Amino acid sequence: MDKVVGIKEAVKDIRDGDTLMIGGFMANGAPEKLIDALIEQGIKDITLISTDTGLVTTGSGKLISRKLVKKLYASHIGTNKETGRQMNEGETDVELVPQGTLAERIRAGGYGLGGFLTETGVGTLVEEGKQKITVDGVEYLLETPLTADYALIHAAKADRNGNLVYEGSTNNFSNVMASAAKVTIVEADEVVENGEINPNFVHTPGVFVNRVVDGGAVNG
Amino acid sequence: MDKVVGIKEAVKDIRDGDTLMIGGFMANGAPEKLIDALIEQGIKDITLISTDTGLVTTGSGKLISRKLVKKLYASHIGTNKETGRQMNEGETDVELVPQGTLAERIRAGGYGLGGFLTETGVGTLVEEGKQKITVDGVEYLLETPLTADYALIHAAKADRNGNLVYEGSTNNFSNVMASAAKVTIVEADEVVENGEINPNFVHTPGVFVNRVVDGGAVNG
Amino acid sequence: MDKHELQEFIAKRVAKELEDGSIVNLGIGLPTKVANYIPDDVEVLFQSENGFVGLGPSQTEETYDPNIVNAGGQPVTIKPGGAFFDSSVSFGIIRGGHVDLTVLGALQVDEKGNIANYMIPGKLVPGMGGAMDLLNGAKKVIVAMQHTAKGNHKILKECNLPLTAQGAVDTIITEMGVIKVTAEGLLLTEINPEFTVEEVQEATEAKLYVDKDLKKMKA
Amino acid sequence: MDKHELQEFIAKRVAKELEDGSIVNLGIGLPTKVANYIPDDVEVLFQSENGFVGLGPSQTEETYDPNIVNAGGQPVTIKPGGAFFDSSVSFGIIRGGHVDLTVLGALQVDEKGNIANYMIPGKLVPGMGGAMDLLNGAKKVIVAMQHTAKGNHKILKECNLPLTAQGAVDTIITEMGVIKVTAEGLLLTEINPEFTVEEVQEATEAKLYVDKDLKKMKA
Repeated sequence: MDKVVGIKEAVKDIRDGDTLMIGGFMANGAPEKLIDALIEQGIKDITLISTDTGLVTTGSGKLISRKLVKKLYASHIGTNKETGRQMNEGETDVELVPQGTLAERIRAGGYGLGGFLTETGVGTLVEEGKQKITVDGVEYLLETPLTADYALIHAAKADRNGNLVYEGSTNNFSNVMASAAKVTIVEADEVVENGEINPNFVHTPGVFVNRVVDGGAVNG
Repeated sequence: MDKVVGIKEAVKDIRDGDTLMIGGFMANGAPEKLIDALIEQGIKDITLISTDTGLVTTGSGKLISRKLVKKLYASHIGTNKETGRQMNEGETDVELVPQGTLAERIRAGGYGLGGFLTETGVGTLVEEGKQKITVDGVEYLLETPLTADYALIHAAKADRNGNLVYEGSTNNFSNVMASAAKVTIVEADEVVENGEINPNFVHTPGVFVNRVVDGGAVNG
Repeated sequence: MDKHELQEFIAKRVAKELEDGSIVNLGIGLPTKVANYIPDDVEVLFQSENGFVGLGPSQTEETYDPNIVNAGGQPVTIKPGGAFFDSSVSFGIIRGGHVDLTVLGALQVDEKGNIANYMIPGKLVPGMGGAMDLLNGAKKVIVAMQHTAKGNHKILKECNLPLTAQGAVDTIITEMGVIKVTAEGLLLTEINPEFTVEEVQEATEAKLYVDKDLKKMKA
Repeated sequence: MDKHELQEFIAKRVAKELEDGSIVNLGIGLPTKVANYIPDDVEVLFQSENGFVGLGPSQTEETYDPNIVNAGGQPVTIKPGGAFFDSSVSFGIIRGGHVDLTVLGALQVDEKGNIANYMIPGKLVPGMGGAMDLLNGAKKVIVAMQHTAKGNHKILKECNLPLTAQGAVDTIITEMGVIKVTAEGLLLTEINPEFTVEEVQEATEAKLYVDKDLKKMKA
């Protein structure tokens, strides 16, 4: 199962209006080349799920700056002023989700759970429209799963089966996002043969990955 | 923070009636030396959480064979005939939990969630006594967290901070159990200095671990 | 056919259901034998619910490793390109629909696709292990089993043992034939030429509909 | 004291709250400075919510690594004995009560321990990031901030900005003093000798109870 494809091929079936998850924390670990390829291809009215919107010129923020996002789920948008402007002027519909809840909602989507109970957000605006459930006298919010048409993530290394290894803090949301999309596309700094990654130290198993782009040798 | 202690010291405060999580899948990855130390110390009326009960003479099965378990949560008991006998004759209270639900309930306990929704078990005996919640027309069971006084697990390697590395399929329930106990005790085949485990390849962060026993040099 | 031949025959037929590039979980017992009959032109990745993908053959003296067992606790190997993970990830893969096919045995199956395979109250209570999650999570469920048990029906109008899952079974493969679970009921799509349709029906409590395009079952 | 000195003074006082062997998460801004003042005999592990434990000092030319940033996106290092993980694990650590102490800034805090620090509707909406999870999950919450904002009260009877969490704050540390949130209300336990109790009360909208054992605040 060789999942390695060219970068144009990797993103070519992404359509206007699709829901995308994009990895990276303030663009640390963001799939910059995949995002560029997507912008080059031309796409709009995206629903974006990304913990922050990077900076104006990095990470998923590049899609915001180009006004390609219709609806955004994020935990923090303070580092990209354009996101705040679009939100306040009603151009983009922004749902702020606590960071831990966001990670868990994505995991629930990928892991086949119907939702989970958390105390995070009780007594705040995050409650709005959500079911409250009391267990053993404690009140929780029922948070529901998030899924996407595509996940775009970055890894330090991938093998042909799509097993991934991350470096440092670049993993962040990538691992959970990989599980929660119909099609997960990885930009890997290095692509190696099956067997070259120690199976004990795979961060994201290839079962969650559909396409791998060799970011070190991007050619389209 | 040096968490390395002798094996007798590691288990000495475990008391009759405590709730224990014990790792291992059919004893693969079970903390055999910690279990032996516990038996030697003398303890009874345990509530045991363990995916199976090993074999009669291995893993958590050793506690069953000695009739030290009052209540058991497990997904599979077929490989230890004594467990089935105790269950059928009413000697031990056994709650059968689907394996994926068991892993997730333990993770929920360790990760501070109030519960989660799963379709697993709908329309079966597993439903009994559980709240059913419908989200978007799909009926789910609300499964609640499991926690323990102590988790006893095995790792291939540990550093002094308690960061753990597993080999092969021995991880199974150990990683989630580590997060869900008040005190997590690890039997490691090898203990190394902080810095000797690559921080990119830690399977269980030391924040979840309280005590480490050097299984390669057990001395009490 | 003796019991052994029978099981091999069923396993061979099940193996034809494996699609290239798919992720497959095989239950303990008969289903495990399916791995021996994968067609040469088909590449599948086997998932082992105790925590890895890329399950390989049993261990030999050269590949001895006490740290790797399958979901039956037997020493096995991992293939290049495989990956180990913990139980919560393993069942995330299963529950989340990332397993394309699971093959399991059963005590009983019924015409609604209900299945019972984890306990006989008061007698045998092995527990459900990962079966409930697999039945709910896998995209396709095949029950591979002998058609009857000591002359007793196993394919019923309605299961009377505690269910492992509701409406989860897609296909039943036995030594007598291949049966699909449909909204209308059980549809016999292939028949072992050693048996007549009447014989298969007699060995089945539930009513069998016969596919107008009924084929010969080949192992 | 100018703003810089003020912040260092507060950070120094907060640092005394760090217990040996504890896991600590420091928010962005003023709280980050606390790391510079850890007493020599205290060993703490810092958690960075973007995915690691064992946060070390900023990078130098020798330790340059573009793959490691802190929760503020700044290049940092990891100490020996640290560990990286994904966001779901990171917030499992936080939500599950495995962080002993978190230090955060605030726009407003009130006498019930409510805190608002993530948005000013229609104006500034940075978002809550990990703050809601930290406030709910950490065993102890310290708010470290300047006592007032441009002369306006920040310690109120009741927050009027959207809350980040209900009843989550344990202690408030400002340049004027140390205030504990108790069931009876806000208790001033330490005071900066540069101020009188009356001055502190005047700078605080909520009623302050004064500890009968009121101590001098030392940085």
